[in-house]
Amino acid sequence: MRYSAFKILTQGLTGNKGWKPVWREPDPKPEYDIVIIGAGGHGLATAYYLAKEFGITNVAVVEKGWLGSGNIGRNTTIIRSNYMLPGNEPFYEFSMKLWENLEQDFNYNAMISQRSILNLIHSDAQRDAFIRRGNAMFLAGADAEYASAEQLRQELPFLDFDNARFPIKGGLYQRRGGTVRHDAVAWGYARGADSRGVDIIQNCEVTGFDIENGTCRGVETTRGPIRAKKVAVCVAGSSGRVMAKAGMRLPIESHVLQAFVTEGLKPVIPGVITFGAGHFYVSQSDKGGLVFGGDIDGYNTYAQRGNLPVVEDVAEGGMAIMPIIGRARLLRSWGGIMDMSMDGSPFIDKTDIGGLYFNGGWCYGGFKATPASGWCYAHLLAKDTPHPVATEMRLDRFKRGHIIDEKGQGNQPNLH
Amino acid sequence: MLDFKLVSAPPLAGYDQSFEGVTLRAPADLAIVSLALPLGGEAAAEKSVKTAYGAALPGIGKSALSKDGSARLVRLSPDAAFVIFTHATPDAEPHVAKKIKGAAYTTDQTDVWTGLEIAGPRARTALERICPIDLHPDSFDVGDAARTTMEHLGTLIIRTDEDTFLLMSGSSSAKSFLHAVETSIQNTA
Amino acid sequence: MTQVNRLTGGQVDRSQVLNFTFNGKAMQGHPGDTLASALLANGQRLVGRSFKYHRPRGILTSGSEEPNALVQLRSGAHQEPNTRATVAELFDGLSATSQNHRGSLEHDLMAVTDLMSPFLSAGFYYKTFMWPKAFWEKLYEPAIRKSAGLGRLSMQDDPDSYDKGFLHCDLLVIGAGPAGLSAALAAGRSGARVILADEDFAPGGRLNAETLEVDGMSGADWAAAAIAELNAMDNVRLMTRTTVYGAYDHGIYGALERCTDHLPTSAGKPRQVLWRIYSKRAVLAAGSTERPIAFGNNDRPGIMLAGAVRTYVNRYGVTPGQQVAVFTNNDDGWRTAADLAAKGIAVTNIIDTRDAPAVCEVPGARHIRDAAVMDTVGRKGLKAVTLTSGQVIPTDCLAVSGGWNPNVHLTCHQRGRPTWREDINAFVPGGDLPPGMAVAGAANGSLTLAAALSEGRNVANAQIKELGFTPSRKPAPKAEDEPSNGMAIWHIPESTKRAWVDQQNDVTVKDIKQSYREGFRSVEHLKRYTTLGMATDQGKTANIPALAIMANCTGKSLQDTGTTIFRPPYTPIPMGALAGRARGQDFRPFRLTPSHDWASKNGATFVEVGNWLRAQWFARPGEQGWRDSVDREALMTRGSVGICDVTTLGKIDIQGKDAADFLNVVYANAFGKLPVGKVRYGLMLREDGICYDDGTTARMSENHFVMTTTTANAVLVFRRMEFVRQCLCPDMDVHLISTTDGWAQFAVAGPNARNLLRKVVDEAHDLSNEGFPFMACGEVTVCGGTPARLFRISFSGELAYEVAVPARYGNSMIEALMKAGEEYNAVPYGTEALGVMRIEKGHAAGNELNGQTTALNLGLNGMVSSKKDCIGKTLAARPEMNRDDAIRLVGFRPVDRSVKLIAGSHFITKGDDATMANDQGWMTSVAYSPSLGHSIGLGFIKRGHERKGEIVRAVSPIHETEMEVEIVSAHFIDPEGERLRA
Amino acid sequence: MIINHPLLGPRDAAEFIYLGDASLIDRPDWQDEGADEKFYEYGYLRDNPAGEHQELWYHEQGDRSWLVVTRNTLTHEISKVELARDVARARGRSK
Repeated sequence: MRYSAFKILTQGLTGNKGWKPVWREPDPKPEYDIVIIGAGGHGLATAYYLAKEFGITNVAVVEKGWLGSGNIGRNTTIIRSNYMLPGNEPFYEFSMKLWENLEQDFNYNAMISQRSILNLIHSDAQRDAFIRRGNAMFLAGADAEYASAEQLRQELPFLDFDNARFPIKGGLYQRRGGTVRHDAVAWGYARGADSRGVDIIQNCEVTGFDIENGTCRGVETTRGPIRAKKVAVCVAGSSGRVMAKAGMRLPIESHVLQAFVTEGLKPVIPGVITFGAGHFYVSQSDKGGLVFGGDIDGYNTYAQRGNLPVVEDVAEGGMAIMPIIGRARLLRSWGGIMDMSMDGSPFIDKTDIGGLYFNGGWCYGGFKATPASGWCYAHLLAKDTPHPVATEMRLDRFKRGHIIDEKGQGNQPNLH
Repeated sequence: MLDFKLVSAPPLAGYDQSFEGVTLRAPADLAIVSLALPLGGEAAAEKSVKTAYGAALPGIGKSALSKDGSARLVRLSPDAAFVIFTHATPDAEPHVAKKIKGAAYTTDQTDVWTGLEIAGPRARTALERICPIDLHPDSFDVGDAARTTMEHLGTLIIRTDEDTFLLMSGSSSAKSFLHAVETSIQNTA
Repeated sequence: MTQVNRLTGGQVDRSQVLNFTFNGKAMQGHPGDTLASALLANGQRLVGRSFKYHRPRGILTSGSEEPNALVQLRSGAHQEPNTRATVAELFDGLSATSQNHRGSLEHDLMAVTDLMSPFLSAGFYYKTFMWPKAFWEKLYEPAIRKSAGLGRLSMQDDPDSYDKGFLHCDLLVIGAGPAGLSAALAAGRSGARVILADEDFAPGGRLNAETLEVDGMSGADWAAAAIAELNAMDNVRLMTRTTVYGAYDHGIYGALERCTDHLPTSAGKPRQVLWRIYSKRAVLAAGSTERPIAFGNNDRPGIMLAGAVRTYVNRYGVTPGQQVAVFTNNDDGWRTAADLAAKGIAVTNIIDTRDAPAVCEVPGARHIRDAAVMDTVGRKGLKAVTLTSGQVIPTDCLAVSGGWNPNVHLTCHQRGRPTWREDINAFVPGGDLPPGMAVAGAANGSLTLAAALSEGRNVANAQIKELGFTPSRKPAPKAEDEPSNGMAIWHIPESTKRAWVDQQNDVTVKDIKQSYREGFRSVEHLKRYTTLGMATDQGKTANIPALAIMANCTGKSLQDTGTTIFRPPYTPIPMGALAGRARGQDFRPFRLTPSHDWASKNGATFVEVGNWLRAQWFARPGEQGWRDSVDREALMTRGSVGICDVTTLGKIDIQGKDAADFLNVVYANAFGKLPVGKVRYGLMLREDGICYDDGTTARMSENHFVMTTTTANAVLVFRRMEFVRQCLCPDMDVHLISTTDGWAQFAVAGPNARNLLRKVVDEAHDLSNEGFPFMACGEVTVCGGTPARLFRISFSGELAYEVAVPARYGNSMIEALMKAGEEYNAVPYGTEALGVMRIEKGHAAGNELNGQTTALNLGLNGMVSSKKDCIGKTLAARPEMNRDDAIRLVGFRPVDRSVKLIAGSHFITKGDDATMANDQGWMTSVAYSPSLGHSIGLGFIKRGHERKGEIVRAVSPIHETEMEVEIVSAHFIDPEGERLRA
Repeated sequence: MIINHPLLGPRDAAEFIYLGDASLIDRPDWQDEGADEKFYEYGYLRDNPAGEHQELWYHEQGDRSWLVVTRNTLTHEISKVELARDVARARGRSK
């Protein structure tokens, strides 16, 4: 069913009774060309692009819970391509361009809103680093803009310019950055993949891999074994758990990132703003809630919940840059599990086990990567060569000494 | 040669304020010397300390007064302790090193710290606002000591009497520390 | 007399009148009122507008679960959006306004959306607004954003202050209703340290709202007696107006105490205190929440929960209506009828869905059994209800009871899942409670008063017994078990009109059914697709009925349908409270250097360096801008002598027999053979082979070293060294202690540095080049006997020393140095001139040691000793970190010397396009060199060491500019280092 | 969270800094055969278990001791807290 304003009109006049299920609820077939593990954003995008761009539709996406229950369902909805390093920036800019055409591509309004992202600058050294970054973005074909403190005072007068402990000395804008209605991305991809014949199988947990002589032949699931020519793991947040079933150790730790939303408010802030001298970033949803977050809790965990010190640290960051929000109330907090990698950058790669592919290590930046991750993973699965913008996202890069460390924090995942 | 005597000016020197139910002051000439017990030489060091001060090094998280009451020994960890005493001149470290006959590694910590003594029946109520340590006498008795963090500042707290606490925090952030403690007193008044 | 609905009785103080306004209209109430009770007393039924359809709304509940009666409280900077009138205490002068309408509350222009509702069903926005593409951001979205949201922030800084605190207890009792009071009494009597917290300003919970008796007294009187007993116990802390909002790991609970919200002003005191409560055990006695029944147009002002109606009558002495009808599926609804009738309020009809006899006698009321309400009339205030039979009943207040939901929220904050109990048609706490927590009373599904009282006592006793306390033998208070039977009925299927489930977010039964039809069937899909339960009330009254309706569609049981995850906070918490004092200048502490006061008096401009404030430059009269000052400071230092406070560098005292071996592990270069009295530059790597920190370490005696670290890494280096000491080399005799704050340290640099110091350092100490050569160190005395440390080290490249005195002498020391330097025109210099001089010398600093660069990149690979292991050695040897085309640190100068270089520009080989593939490196640091008279830079460029003399492009597209630069040695000044050895 | 320090008793985890898997104690010898591979695994690969995890915490705002905490990554339950120095010695580390 193609969605349109006309459709809404005709349905509205007939009691909205003709809407059809957005996806089927198929039983698993005994065998597929490709089984994707994980019906999160990346897994669904992979299935969508496999079908649409590479013509491979004999695909199942198996999901232990409900589709979209991964980090696509619990992030802070930000899209941006303001990376710096050659291993990253072209990939994220590719992702941004896919975002810009996504809604028309999959006929679903994911409310992609390029309202801008602003990184505040609080010191000269930070300015130097952001100028380096902004210029790298230009070299990769992205957009960036340096804003002086005076310009920001005009544009965002509610920020604390006069009494801040760490004064605002400028900012780096990416005007094309912004937010997307995160759940809708999962639904749009699911609908697009499903309509092209992909089986999305919810409540189907993978319990093991069928590996013979170093080659993966399929998966064991709670709904029976499924054979596959290729198995594509795409379970960021649970990568350690799932890959352990294949006997693999990863350069990844699992950490919790908390996110927060306030009660609905009339418009307060225009785009995404990040604090450069503390842990706080914020945007405002179309419903009016201030959606914000900060740093990860910092300890290994698979529990999707965090603790108070980080909650308070994030609120402190918020009050530090915008004391106008003191009387806005925090409505809800939640936690998502992040694949924190050893250099802060992800992996889209084959593994040493034949037929077994891995996509993960997205740290807290997986949402914005969703379209490119899906496309590049589909490319790798279809052609067995990495997509040109994802050539560095390899599992063996640490052994080779090719580190993609945007923040310069080294092999300690909780610092990225 | 320049004819110029250096003047000692610790950050909170002379601070002494009374609030309702609580007093706050910066003790004058608070000298602090750290002791590090050599690996393998712990027993010898402890013995030497006992001889020098007439009191045994207390257990971790405890403090003890020297026999003459002039110095407080605070055990911070298995191999580290502080000697806290009143001493005006900048030779606290050699003074202690000599006293214990070099049986432990000593480092002058006097100027690393700033001290504030908070006393009075409302002291605990005020500290509730910044101190994560349980100060109920059942769990933090007279003589007990703990390092923790208060308003983003590392702090050593010692209960020196029923209603008296010695707080020590970094000297470079002394003003912020004083502000934190004063605010707690005012907010609970 | 404005209070047309005020009754006698209740717990309000009629001796005092409180004046307040709603939408500017003057009204009156009494102490003990909430804004909601006072509004009802004044006959104000219409209070707000709903989120999506702008439906007129009134007051549904009497507690924190309220979805409808949200107001903007107070005005100006104190304006507080989305405040529930049902929990806002009335104070004299209170002003409240309704929110989310265009035009007046009565005539909201946005109400047109209600007429368009067929086209605005669940998820409609995902299916449209996509064409033309640009219109989403330019037209649709701005319009949606403008109409979305509820209340408005003042957009002014929050004028109130907030505080935080820490509390410890054996037993935390959450909720001071019958179960909580009974629990606290039991635990308190045993001597345990107890904290009893309740969100209400009057403890007692539903005892204040009911006419039930306890121990032969009225419930409210018994509660008052219990509170008096608890207040008399030293070991019990009773906290009212305190919401325990979250259950965190290991018995830590978050709580918000509202200290001044019930007062006209905060009067300088914190408005709220955010407590972190450390409990050994907890009893959750959070009670239960009544749920509505969904029927056509069930959202009209005047339709209320039956328990709330009873609360207004019994506790506040206010009647919500003059002609009340009750609609119930359970016995509890009958209590409302009975209580109202007893107060002389006309209860005309009791409509019970059950085909069962009357639960009790209600004078004047007609009992309609096996019946249901299916529609209502009265857009801005209820006028009548229509039953499924077609019968129309005129009424101005419909009291609805759909049964009670235990408040299980906190039991689920650690991913616990509630269990469905068929006998009471409700979810109760599951078996997976947060460790240390037990549940008592209605929160546990024990919905009668007698059960709550005895369970509170028993659960508390069991909890404290585990802690070693002996429970008191005193029995639980006595009460009757009131009737509490009910039937499961969630919505009235005969209703053809929209029936609201989530009133605030305007989610109706139809939306849930559509969600089912479109495949959004899991509870999480339902929530996300329809926005059910995502409003400010978090679906406290809406979620369970909605799940039940979905379960009806899918045919699954409620247990299998499950709930969405309950997340903290229980009720919303102001951001200001979560931040506490940490805002504005108090966001983080200040660290001040020992010469801060002197610097302030001598023209310094300060800059934040981490938490430190450092002098950035010292302006002199007549200077036109910072560059003038910085140029002068650098030139005069190089020309004669300058003084800089370098106290902020980390200082670590290292002692022990194995100290030298220890340094060999943490530093890349060797320290074993460093002679006593000498300093060595040291480079530290991370284990992954990247450069971490650099500094100098001085050997003061055989077993005593003094290390300096960079300002930024002082704490991190100390931590890492403790890791090496304790975890990697546990048997080394080495001890670390920070002395950063203990020493005031000054760099004295320039050709006259020795001459100056000669006047300060006591004569007994030899300062000659032979007696105290480059890289010497030692203990000295200054100014006639003050102990000091002297290091002959140089960051500026000049003849230079660093002299350290105990910090208390620091402010005095800089005066001494300046006085001694008068004859040499000594200048103080700040971090800017420091930076200029280090760039002139090609020293790496934070911009180069940025965590991404290796010793090879920095040209320091010769420092990594081949003879010993060190942290980072092996991984630094990985092939791709040692490629021939690796970036190298070199100097740059503009081909056109008048051009200013730009830090962060990227290098492109001449003739190549400026693309990422052609990126050769970047400019890390730039400065104007007053000595050379032009801009200079440091930067990393591929094969830089082999490319000296090459001209490359330095592009900065963000500035829309580029320039040609020449690759040169990073040592712009005195490349042979003759000056510093002079 | 609360870490029950073996010497100081229960302390808020906010006083501590987290490092990671306690296998970081087992630093390879640089002169071992295959030291490159061993350091790669030491530096980069983690078990990252969903369940019991031995991990290093540093009592920065306390006594500066490194601890090995055994904690369940699914429930956060802490079952054991040891001084890292003792653990290191037990695992054969010395100087």
